[in-house]
Amino acid sequence: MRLDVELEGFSGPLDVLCHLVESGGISASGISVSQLIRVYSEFLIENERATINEMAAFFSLIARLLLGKLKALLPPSPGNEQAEFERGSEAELIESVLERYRPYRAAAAGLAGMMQARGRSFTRGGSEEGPPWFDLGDLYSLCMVWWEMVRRRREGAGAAPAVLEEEWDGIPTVTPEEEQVEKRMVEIEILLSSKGSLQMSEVFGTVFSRQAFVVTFLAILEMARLGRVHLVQEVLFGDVRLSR
Amino acid sequence: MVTSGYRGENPLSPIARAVEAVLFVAVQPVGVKELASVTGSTEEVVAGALEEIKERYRDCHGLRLLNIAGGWSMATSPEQEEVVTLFRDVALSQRVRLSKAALETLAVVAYSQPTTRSEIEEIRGVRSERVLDTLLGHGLIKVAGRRKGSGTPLLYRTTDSFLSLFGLNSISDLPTLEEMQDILPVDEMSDDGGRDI
Amino acid sequence: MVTSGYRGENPLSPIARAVEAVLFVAVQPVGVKELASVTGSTEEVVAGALEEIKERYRDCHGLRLLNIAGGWSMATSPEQEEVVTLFRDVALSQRVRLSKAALETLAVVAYSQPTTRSEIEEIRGVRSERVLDTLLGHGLIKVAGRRKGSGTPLLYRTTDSFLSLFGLNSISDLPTLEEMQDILPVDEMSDDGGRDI
Repeated sequence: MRLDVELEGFSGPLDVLCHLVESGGISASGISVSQLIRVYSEFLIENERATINEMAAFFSLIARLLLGKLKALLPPSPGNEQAEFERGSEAELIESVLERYRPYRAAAAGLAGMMQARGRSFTRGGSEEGPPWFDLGDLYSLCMVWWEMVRRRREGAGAAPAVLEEEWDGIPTVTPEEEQVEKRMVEIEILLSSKGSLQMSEVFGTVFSRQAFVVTFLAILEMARLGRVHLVQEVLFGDVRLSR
Repeated sequence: MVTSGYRGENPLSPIARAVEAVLFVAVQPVGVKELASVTGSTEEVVAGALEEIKERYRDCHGLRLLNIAGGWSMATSPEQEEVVTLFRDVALSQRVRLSKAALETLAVVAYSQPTTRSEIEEIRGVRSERVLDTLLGHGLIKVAGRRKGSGTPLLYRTTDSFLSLFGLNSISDLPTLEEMQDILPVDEMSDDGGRDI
Repeated sequence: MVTSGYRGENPLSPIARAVEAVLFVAVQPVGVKELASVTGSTEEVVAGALEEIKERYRDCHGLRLLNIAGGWSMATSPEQEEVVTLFRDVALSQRVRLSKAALETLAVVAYSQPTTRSEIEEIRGVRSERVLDTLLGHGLIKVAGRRKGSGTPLLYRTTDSFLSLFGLNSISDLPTLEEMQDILPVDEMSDDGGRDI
């Protein structure tokens, strides 16, 4: 197996945060959330490559930091194990999160270097291409294989899997699924390139869950923002046409 | 053209030649113990033979001996990267890309193993479900039981494939987190990756 | 010109080293023409390099260069036959590694035993005759009678060595769907392997 490292973009909101601090946008000590949001907005304007997922992850992180701070300000409720965010300034909070994260960020970079160095030597054994080999004795691989097959079969049989309502548990769970919006954008692009133009109702015609609906909607908005699609509503309250 | 001297090369020792042949046919790294049992000699003798091959390859050949994932593997020398990549068989071989997020997650697992998803997410500040799925799918990490206590979350560990991919013999060979701080950040590394670790 | 002693070995010429690296990774014999084009040199130079490698291997190594099927191949030397055969036998018996297909089939047998070949094939969607043979050969599954009724097909079950390999006390200890929930891919994992994470 040969793997390449994808070095573009950011690995997550904390990576962005480190980048902002390092590029001098923010001083490492005394960061406030409002200052962070201002600098991040400026950064977004300059850096058009930032994806909607990155932005969502960033704001979700900020929201979680604030939530932690709020909880710390309130008297501790019995059974609340949120002792992690102790009373302290925003700056200390952000700094402690960054401090914990930084070594791993550097380690990831180090690993990339090691992988590249290792990737320069090739071993044999490439005679059999394709299927990965499993060491026997890995119980969880075996089980995953089985349940994957069960799931595939259930889907293949047409029985729609039960849609689970997402648990609403404060802010932490609302982080968007990584990639979903981008995946949907690609799908819409493909539809568009095959058909030329589309009606909004066609795009939503195949969407059944609330989550998929939101994702599709976000995808269309994001494509519009990037100028990859034009939205025209020809008749008041009529359908919206998507074209390039 | 080459006149004198050519015939005068020192042959590898008989044990080194046997070890070489075994490593050539092996698909995965082979441990010293196994090499000793197969060649009918002691682990010390095998260790000496490996050293002999290693030096000879380094000095004279387009090959290398690598000490990875608890064993020894024959591989092409890094200097031959270009020509080997050009060669179709290798160019055709499977290539998967690891994102920065995947590397970061791998770093957390590698340094804090065994670790749980929530610990990883705590450090990375972002949901890591999918990245973990992909790493599991590529066999770079594995589930290694559950943590006792509330929720009994799954524990993750790195695998031997992880070691092979990064050219490590064991997890203890990983540079410490402190040492990693001194390694260049990814963005500053050029594409030719002209660095050896 | 050539000083004697260990450090004085003559390195192979740069072209020979490149040819060596290519032949090492090649799965089939490689022709002189292709070697020339990959190394960016002429066929004459490559022929010289091959001669160089051939002599060196014959004099010093546990390897050989073979001229077969119109091309060149690296192989182990005939003197190493015994050790290589021994290694292959040992490696095959000790290190059972399963392909994805074998693992899938094993999973079906484990979870739905006793089961028949046609049931397995129905779940997997592909023919599974050979894979079943492999698993039987490794002693991971066994034939446990025949199903009554039409055709009386063979029934398969996992063996005790399956249990001990996976560290299970009994088949009822296999993780249930609920227990596996948190590591199963959340959403549809797209099946293209070559994607970014």
